[in-house]
Amino acid sequence: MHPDQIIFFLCAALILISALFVVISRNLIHAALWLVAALFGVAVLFALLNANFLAVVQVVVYIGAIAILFLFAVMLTRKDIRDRGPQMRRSWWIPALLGLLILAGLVYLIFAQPGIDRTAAAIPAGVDPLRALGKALVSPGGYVLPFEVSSILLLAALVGAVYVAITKKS
Amino acid sequence: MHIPLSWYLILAAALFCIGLFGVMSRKNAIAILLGIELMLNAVNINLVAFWRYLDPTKMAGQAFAVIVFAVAAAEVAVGLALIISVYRRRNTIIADEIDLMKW
Amino acid sequence: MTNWIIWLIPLPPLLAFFVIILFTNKNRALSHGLAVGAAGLSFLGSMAVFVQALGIPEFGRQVFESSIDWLPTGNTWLQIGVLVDPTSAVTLFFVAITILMIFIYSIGYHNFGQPAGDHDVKGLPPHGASVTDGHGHKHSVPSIEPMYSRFFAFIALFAFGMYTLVVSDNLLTLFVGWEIMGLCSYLLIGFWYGKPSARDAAVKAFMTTRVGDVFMLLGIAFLYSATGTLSFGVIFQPKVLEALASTPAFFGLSAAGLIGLLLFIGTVGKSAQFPLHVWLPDAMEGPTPVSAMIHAATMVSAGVYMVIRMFPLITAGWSEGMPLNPTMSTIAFIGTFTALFAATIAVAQNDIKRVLAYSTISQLGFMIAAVGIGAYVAAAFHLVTHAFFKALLFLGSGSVIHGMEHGVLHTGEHVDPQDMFNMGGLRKKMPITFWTFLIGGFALSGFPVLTAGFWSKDEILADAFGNGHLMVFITLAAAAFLTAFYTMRQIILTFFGEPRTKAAGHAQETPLTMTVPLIVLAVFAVGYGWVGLPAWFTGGLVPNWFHEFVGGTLAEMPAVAPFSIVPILTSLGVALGGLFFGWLVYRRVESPEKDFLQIPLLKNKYYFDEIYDFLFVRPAAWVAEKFTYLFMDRMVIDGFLHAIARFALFLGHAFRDYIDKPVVNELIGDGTGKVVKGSGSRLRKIQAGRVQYYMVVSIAVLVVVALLYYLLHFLMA
Amino acid sequence: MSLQDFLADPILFISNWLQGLLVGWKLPSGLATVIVFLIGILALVIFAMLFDIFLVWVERKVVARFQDRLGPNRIGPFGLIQPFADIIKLVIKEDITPDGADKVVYNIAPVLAAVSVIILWAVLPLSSKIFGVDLNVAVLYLVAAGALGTLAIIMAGWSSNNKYALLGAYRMVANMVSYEIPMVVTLLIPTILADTMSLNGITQSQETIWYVFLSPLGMLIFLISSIAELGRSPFDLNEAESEIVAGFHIEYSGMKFGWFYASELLHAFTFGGFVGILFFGGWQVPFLMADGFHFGSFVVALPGIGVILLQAVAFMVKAMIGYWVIMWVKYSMPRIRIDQMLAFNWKFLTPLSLVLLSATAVLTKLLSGFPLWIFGVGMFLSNLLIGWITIEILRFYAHRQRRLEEPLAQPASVAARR
Repeated sequence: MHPDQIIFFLCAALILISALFVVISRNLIHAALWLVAALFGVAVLFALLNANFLAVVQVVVYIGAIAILFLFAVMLTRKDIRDRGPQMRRSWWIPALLGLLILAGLVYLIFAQPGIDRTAAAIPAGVDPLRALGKALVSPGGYVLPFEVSSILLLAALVGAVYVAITKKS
Repeated sequence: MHIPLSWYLILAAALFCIGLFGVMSRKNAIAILLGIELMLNAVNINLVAFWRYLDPTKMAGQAFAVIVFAVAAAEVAVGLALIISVYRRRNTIIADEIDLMKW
Repeated sequence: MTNWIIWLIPLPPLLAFFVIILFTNKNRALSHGLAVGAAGLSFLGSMAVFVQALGIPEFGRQVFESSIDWLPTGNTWLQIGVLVDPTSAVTLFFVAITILMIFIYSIGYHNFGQPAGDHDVKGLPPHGASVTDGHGHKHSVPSIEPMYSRFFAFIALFAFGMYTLVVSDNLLTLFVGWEIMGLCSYLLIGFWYGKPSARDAAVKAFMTTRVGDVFMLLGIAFLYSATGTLSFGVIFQPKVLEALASTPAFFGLSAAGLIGLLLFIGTVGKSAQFPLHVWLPDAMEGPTPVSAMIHAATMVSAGVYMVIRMFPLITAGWSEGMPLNPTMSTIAFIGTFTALFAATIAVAQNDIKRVLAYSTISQLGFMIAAVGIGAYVAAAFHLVTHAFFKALLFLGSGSVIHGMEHGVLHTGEHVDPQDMFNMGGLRKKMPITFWTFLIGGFALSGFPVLTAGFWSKDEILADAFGNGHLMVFITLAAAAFLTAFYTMRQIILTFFGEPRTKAAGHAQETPLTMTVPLIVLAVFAVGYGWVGLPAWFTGGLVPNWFHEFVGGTLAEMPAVAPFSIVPILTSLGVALGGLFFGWLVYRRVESPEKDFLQIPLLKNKYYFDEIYDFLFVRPAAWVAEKFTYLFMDRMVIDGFLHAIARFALFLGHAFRDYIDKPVVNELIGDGTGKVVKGSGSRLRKIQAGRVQYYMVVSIAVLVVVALLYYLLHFLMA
Repeated sequence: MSLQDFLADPILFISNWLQGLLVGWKLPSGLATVIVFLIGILALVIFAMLFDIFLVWVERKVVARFQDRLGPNRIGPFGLIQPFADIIKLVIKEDITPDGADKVVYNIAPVLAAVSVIILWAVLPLSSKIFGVDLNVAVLYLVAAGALGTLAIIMAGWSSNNKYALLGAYRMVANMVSYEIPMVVTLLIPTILADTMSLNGITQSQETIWYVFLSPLGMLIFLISSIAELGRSPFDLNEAESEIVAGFHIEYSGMKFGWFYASELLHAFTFGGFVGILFFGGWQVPFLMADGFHFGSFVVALPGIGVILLQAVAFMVKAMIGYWVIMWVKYSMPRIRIDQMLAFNWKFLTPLSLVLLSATAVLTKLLSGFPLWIFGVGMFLSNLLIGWITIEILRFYAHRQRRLEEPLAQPASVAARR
């Protein structure tokens, strides 16, 4: 049992359990906090995959921004903070069934692929993933266009969100 | 080095399905957004895992993960803004009660 | 350069017309500013051209003309252009001055600056407004014309027409201007369309002149078909004239003669000569400036101007000393007759403007007669002088009427402000008007030596005598005598004696805008005669400038009538005698009863209106009513139309009942609707409006499809 | 395995020794690595906590001096033992969990708060050899940790089920989220200059010149925004006693409150340290190379351990100075209104920092070829210029504001003052 594997299993457990609680917990605040936990686990996975940058960005963006946003939203849309009554729709079992089916199908497909059990080769010496990522994001040969487009998207979303959520005083 | 790719993929699939289940089964619109976040993260795990396992010198996986971050942030911002304004007008965020568009 | 100016002369009034009508309608000051400004521009242009013309020796040989292609007619072009030769130059001169004066005069005449009337309505003359002065006394003053701007727009358009007519170098554009003026006179006579009399007068004028115009158009058409051109320059070439004169036409007339006659009939209409004179007196219903401009100075002159223009055509194949050709004799006869005949009517009229109207007719008769006997220059000369003093007289009468209206408003007694028997003693009330009117009157009656009228009339008489047309000579002399007589009558009745009504007692001098034009015109009425002093008068020191100048127009310079003492004495005699006699008779005539000339025959203008009514109007009405309306329209045409309509109706019903209702509506229209509605009401259940519901459904479908796909996959492999 | 090695690099020596020891105990090497790491982490945390206790004493002394008091002086020399007394008090106090509080969240919050600070020490290079991990995204790591702090505070505020607490949490979050932006932007300035995000790398690249000379403006902005980030006066809206009794930790008592308190102090010190690292050359000591002092050609050789210790001391001193400045501001500034605070950030700090960042980036490219002194002078002048322009703009708006507020009676006097 290699420490990497230990860490992976811990993270996987954390992620899946938190995710489950995210979807089943009655209290939305708790759900949001569970989401934080799950995302943190994902961040650790990224670190495990030598994607330090993504790991940190995951924490910054998801926990620092999105989760906080969720908490705010939840608090803003509750007359009293606690939730009473079931949080599931009446026919919650249909989605559950569908989810299980899809999961089964995906697992089947995954194992249907050849060479799926490969393990990662070491990152070749002299390749700094961080620098490579930075160059790829801004080099014309790389992904500068999608990157800029997504930044535009962010800007638009910012403006749109402000406009939608603002209380218009006649 | 000692973790097969399939583990990541299965983890991602499971996470994805849980998120899907949440999206489809939760009443609360915010909870639906939470589910969507889970699904996006599943996708990200896949992207990064493939980047790492297939060819670490090609940054496509990470680049798209970054873009997914941006999209997720945008989606959450706008989505929550919408939810809040809906709440202001109709005083509810139960997705099923927001059905003005029905026959 | 000059040609350009000539092209531009008519434009400013046209622009003014459109601008006023379209934009500045609400703003009175701006409107009359525009109109007067436009008139001023044209005036300057005309003067420039005139002065240029003076500067050129032998101007008749080298005239200003330029032309452009206008209408393609088959393989040739119908050309339009401008032409200024001595005749049109002098015409331009007096036209410009009178038009400008009259424009200015109109400002005052329509009470600019006065308050709006209490109960004035568009289409009626202003009734006056009541104002309270500083002491709180209420009294009524003249009120401003309700359709002020419109008036200036119309007269501007009229000015355009006149200028076009004068400067045009061909019959077509001349005719265009001619008709524009016809339209304007119609509009302006009927300017106060609220008054039935004005309406009728307008229609009468329009119809009557139409008669003439139709013949004129015939003449033009004939000319065009005969020569293939309408431009004077070409027509008046000797060989063309030869050809025309030699081609025989109907009733033993040569083509030239016939054309001349037809065109002359146009003149008869326009210049109100004998058979078609009836419209002019009624035209006095219009505002006085209109009477002055249209019916004294310019439009009626246009008729004469046209005849003078056409002189070479009319006199084709005739030269000095030969017996007159049929056309000329006709013209001479009509002119002479009209001169006397109108004068006889004029002596019996009591309406100050009607007197002037008839005198205009008779004076025009003088000119026509002059043309008829070939006294080309004399006719032109009298045209010009007459334009000046007749405009002056009309404006003067307008001023008198205006003063009288003021009196009427002031005293509030209801008398006709145009009836001379309601006037009297205005000499003291309106001195400027009086003196200018006096000058005009003397000019009209040909007061010897001083006035322009004397010299022009004398020249006509001299020509008639010198060329041995005794009949014409005597008749015109008699007419001249009557002219002097009724002029004196008018002056006496209007200005001398004691005021016969309170209104006359309170008459008041008119504002500067009206008196200044009077003075200016008075100057010309006197002075213009001197440009035509016969050579013998100055002992040959000064040649007859006018004769030299205008005579140059013609191919060969017309000879000056040989000097003889008879015509001089005659004109002296008739003028002075007429004036004296008039004074003698009307010194102490106080009322119509005492006036021995109030005999019905004259008062009713020889019953011409009645005769025409009987001869033409009634039959026309009868035909219109019985034949055209009842038979043609109601029975033939309407019947046909009704038949068509019934058929169409039947067809429509058939379509509706057998195609539209069953097939289109039931089957296609409602059927489709029913199907769609039914399926919709069944299907709409699916649209729950719940996002997650949709998602569940779609995901389920996805899963099912995927399962099926892989099932098939297995079965295949 | 010799004294030389130890003297050369004690940390590496110790870790190697432990590793060997554990492997000697027949543990799999990977597990041994994990254990060694855990031990290292433990050591670091313990050191941090102890230092934190010392900070309590410092804080109390300093605030006493600012407020013209003596401060703790009874227990131990100069009251050095006082913090321990405080801790004991806190520990033995009754630990109340209010009714209706969300127990789990309520109890996790303070721990998370402390964690969010302590994990910062993982990337803190105490010296060229003493550091947890030389993370190549350390600069972002700071921000991530800050995010965790935010989370901790909102959790605390919400779970206390107390409106004051919630208000305080809201304020704190608004504060942190907004001031994160200028902070991140200014963090990028040293990144650009050093061409790396690893704090150790940044420190090393300041061997020639400290970045405070290249970007004084950036240093100021970073300092201000980190103060706001810390939620210290004048930005301590989260615990404005006069308005919302004690803010997000109103309901906390005993050691749970102690955690918040401790984490705040440690946070402050740590940020002092970051200011030192990013702009004042971290553990860099003038003329001190890896093998001793170099005064031109004259060299004073030192053993590795001496160098390391010197560097550690230098870092501590710089961090302390930074901490001192932060305290200085805290105890001499009044609290500002929330709207003022946000306006100051969004309308002033953020744009300014963005301008500064772009200017720095451009200049770095432009001047890259030139000798160092030109580079330095250029950067410095550009900073001065930007600062001057900013001040001019501010003055203009201030004048306009004053003109608007002037009564319209005496425009003449206004004109005169112009």
